[in-house]
Amino acid sequence: MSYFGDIYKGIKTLLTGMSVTGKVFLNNKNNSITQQYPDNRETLKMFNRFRGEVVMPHNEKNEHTCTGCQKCEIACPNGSIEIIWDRQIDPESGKKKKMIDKHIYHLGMCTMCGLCIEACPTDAILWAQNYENSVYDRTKLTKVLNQPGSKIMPGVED
Amino acid sequence: MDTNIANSNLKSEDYFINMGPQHPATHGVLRLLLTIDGEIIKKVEPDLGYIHRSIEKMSERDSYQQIVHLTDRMDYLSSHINNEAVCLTVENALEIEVPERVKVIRTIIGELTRIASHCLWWGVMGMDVGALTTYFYGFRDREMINDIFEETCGARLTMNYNIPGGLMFDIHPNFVKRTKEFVAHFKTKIPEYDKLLTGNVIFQKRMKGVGILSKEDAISFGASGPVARGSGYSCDVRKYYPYSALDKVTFNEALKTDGDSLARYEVRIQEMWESLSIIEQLIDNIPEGDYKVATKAVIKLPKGEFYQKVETARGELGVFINSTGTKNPYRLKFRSPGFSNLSLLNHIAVGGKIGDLVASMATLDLVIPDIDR
Amino acid sequence: MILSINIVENDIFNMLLIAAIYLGIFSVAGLFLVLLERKVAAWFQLRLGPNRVGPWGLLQTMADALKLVSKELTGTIKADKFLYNLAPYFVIISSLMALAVFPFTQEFQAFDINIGIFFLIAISSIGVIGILLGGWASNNKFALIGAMRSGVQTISYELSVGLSLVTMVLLTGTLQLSEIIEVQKSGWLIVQGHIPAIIAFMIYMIAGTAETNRAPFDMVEAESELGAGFHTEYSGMKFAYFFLAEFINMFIIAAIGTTVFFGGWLSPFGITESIPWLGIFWFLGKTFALVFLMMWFRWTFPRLRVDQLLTLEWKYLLPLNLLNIVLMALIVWLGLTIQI
Amino acid sequence: MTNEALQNLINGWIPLLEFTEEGSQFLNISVKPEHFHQLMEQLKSNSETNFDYLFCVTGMDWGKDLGVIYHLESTTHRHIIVVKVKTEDRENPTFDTVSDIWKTAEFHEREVFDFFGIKFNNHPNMERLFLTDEWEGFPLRKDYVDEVNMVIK
Repeated sequence: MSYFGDIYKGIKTLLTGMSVTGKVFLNNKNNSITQQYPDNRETLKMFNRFRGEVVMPHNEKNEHTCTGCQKCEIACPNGSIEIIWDRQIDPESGKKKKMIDKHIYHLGMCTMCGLCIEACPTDAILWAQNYENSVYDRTKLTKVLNQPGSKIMPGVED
Repeated sequence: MDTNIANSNLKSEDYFINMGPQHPATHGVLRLLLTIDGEIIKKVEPDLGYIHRSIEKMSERDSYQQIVHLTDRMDYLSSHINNEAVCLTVENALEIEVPERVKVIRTIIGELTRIASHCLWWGVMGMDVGALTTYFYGFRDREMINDIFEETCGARLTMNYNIPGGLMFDIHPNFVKRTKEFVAHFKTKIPEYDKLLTGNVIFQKRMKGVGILSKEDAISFGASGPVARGSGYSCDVRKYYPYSALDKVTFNEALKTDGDSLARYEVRIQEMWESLSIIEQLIDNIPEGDYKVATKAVIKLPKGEFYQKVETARGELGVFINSTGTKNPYRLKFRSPGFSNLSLLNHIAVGGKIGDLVASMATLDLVIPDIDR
Repeated sequence: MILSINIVENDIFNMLLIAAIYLGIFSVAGLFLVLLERKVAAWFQLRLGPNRVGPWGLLQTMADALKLVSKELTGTIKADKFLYNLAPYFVIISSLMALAVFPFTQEFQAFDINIGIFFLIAISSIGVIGILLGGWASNNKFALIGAMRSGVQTISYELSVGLSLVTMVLLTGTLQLSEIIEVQKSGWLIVQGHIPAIIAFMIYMIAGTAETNRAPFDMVEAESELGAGFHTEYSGMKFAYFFLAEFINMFIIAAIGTTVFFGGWLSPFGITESIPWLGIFWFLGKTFALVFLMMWFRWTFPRLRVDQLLTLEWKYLLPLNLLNIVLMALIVWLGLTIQI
Repeated sequence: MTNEALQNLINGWIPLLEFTEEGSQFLNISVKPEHFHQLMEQLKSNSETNFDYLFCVTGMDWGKDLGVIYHLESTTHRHIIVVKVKTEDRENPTFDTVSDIWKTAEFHEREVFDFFGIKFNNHPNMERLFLTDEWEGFPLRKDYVDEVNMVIK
């Protein structure tokens, strides 16, 4: 008799499983979990802390807060950041001061660990919430973060 | 009938099959050299190294802050717990006491990571035995956790939220609310998992009595995590060597004694419930305070050897650091759970069918970068 | 063999014309079934399914077909070329042949033979030879295992398909499909035969799903075990034939089920009896309901293991089927059928 | 069992054992390669120690010496011990295998062989595990050089 009992129980479990998928099927309009990328580019907002790429914010006078201390370069585990700097005369104080020439960021090598941003004493670099980083040419992934002609914001010291 | 063939003069040859490194059931780049006789497995020989990045060697040149982000890439499904392991080792070596807030947050995120990992495992488990829909249901729930992570840590998978001495930044204001939402949501979903897959007669037949691992063998093979607990070997690091805030919570260690694939499966389902209960105990009681203690910019560990065990979603992860007092470890070894668990695959798969191999491999829950490191 | 074509007169040109129409309709139907499967799967799986090509993604499978046609045909060097190329045609032709005998409406039936059911059972088991050939000839170990599993599976489940249909033939007393439908004017067979008919229908659906090598009986392909099974080494149009054949076979199994159990083109309670051409909608509607049931199976259940597959057939389905025939014979003999 | 008790117990078994707890949270035992297998067998079989769980096998290159560190735990007594074995022979370092005592050692010893070139006697399958068979050198040794792929900071 357990033979027929097994068949009955077996069919019952199968129907239970079908009821689960069946419910999802009937509600398919409401509970689709996929995103319609790239159609939803306008509405797709990343969270504020999302690590897209490292950027250096500039103010309207084309000034940044990077002092060229190279702490981010040292903190980076895989050499994604290179800073080219030299000592120039600071127009305000008239003293020689370390200034960045180029803050080079290799997005292609970056693992988005966030150690550089943790290490930065002046908050000169930040995360951008940009998620479309694919390019056709690898060299485009090497970026210079400071804008041409930019200089350090007055009063920022490390 | 077998004996007849063996005694006759018929010549038979072993049939070799290369399963992987590109195979749907090996979840990555694991290569298995199978010796089969018809459908029956005679020998399984894993061939590793397709994704070996030599994290141990890289760690010897990195600073202790930098090592943490490498561990994200080992067992990427429990990246937070891996981070935590390294941070705990460094903190213990430096004798830093992290704030209570850090401990609680680490534990909550660690348990969320465990649930996320088990969700993915459950989906893939179903897919390996042929029920493709489970994959999406598992991902639906995992996605909620990933959103919580993304909001707080900034990344969904390789979070790198821990630093030696605490956390990189404080939790997001929405963290508690979202986590509670998830817990409420997920409590209705685990019964659905059971209805869809666990109770299913085909699934039961596929798993019961398949890939049997005795308790003695589990210990001898160095199994840990749900694999060992499915064989009745009580080995939860969270119970025996509690770390972070795990000594403040009460939970049961999921334990089954059958040692077959179904037991390992049920242990993981049970673990999801236990993780939910741990989160519920902690989420309302996150103490106020700092989210990190100040450490020196260049961390130098004292001379000596340091070992730290943690329980990842796959089992016992060990971090062994041999320091000579410099800013880099002299030698760093990760005892990864997947590596030991893989070594018993041959033992449990021999004598079964190809389908059994796939099913028992799924219950081992292998993550290949964890094995290859 | 009696050859009767109802629609047009019997000459070579017309036969070719009918063949062309059938081929055309069913390639499109196959493509539509592929689309339906993808949509249904998506709705089961919290997704939206194809929705980019054409309105609601209707042209998606057309695009896929174009892609497959224009793809390079690859294969292994050591394959047995003749058998390797023959195999897909075997599969697709055998499944298209089966379509000829279905009565879509009272008028619309290409080929009404008096052994219709017998013909269908015979034809539907020829396809496995193509699968065996394909798996064997492509000189691939996974393909060979898949092909061997297919042989085991089809030989076993043919019995259940056949026997469950034979159970219903006890009620109808004829093998001719048009007459089977005539009989059902006094109640669909699943109502006429009540308990044994329902059991026969359940067995038929299980065995039919297995016969088409679909999940949960997709041992032949078994993605997580064998990669792609017997068609591992096929690409382009040759793969498309296998793919299309699977869907047409699914349609055939559902169509047989409709004809034998659910009254074919007959409308429920004879509500549209006065408009005969509406029969095709009833027929297709019922068929797609059964197709949907098979899809529902596929997207819910895990796969059986190869030995459990045989256990299910030989220890459960076959004995039940034989008992069921006896039961049905008793019911017919004692006149306990339900006639409306 | 406490570390002292363990030390007192084990000390009588084998000559020339060195015990230390310095710079480690566990009791460390250094053993000569010729007594190594005997010690390990006793650690597992003795009912008072019963170290049945070998959870970590670490290959080490101390600069001059090559060696292996075994972390052992007892699942019944829940105590942990560390066994170290080392040799100065860098050309052909060889120890006895413990894969006959703990099955997990089979894989872990292959890993050690792969990265440190330490061979294990009586090992059932002493081959490279991660690297290809034709790989030259042993990458985790301190004197390993690969000018192309290794970036030294």
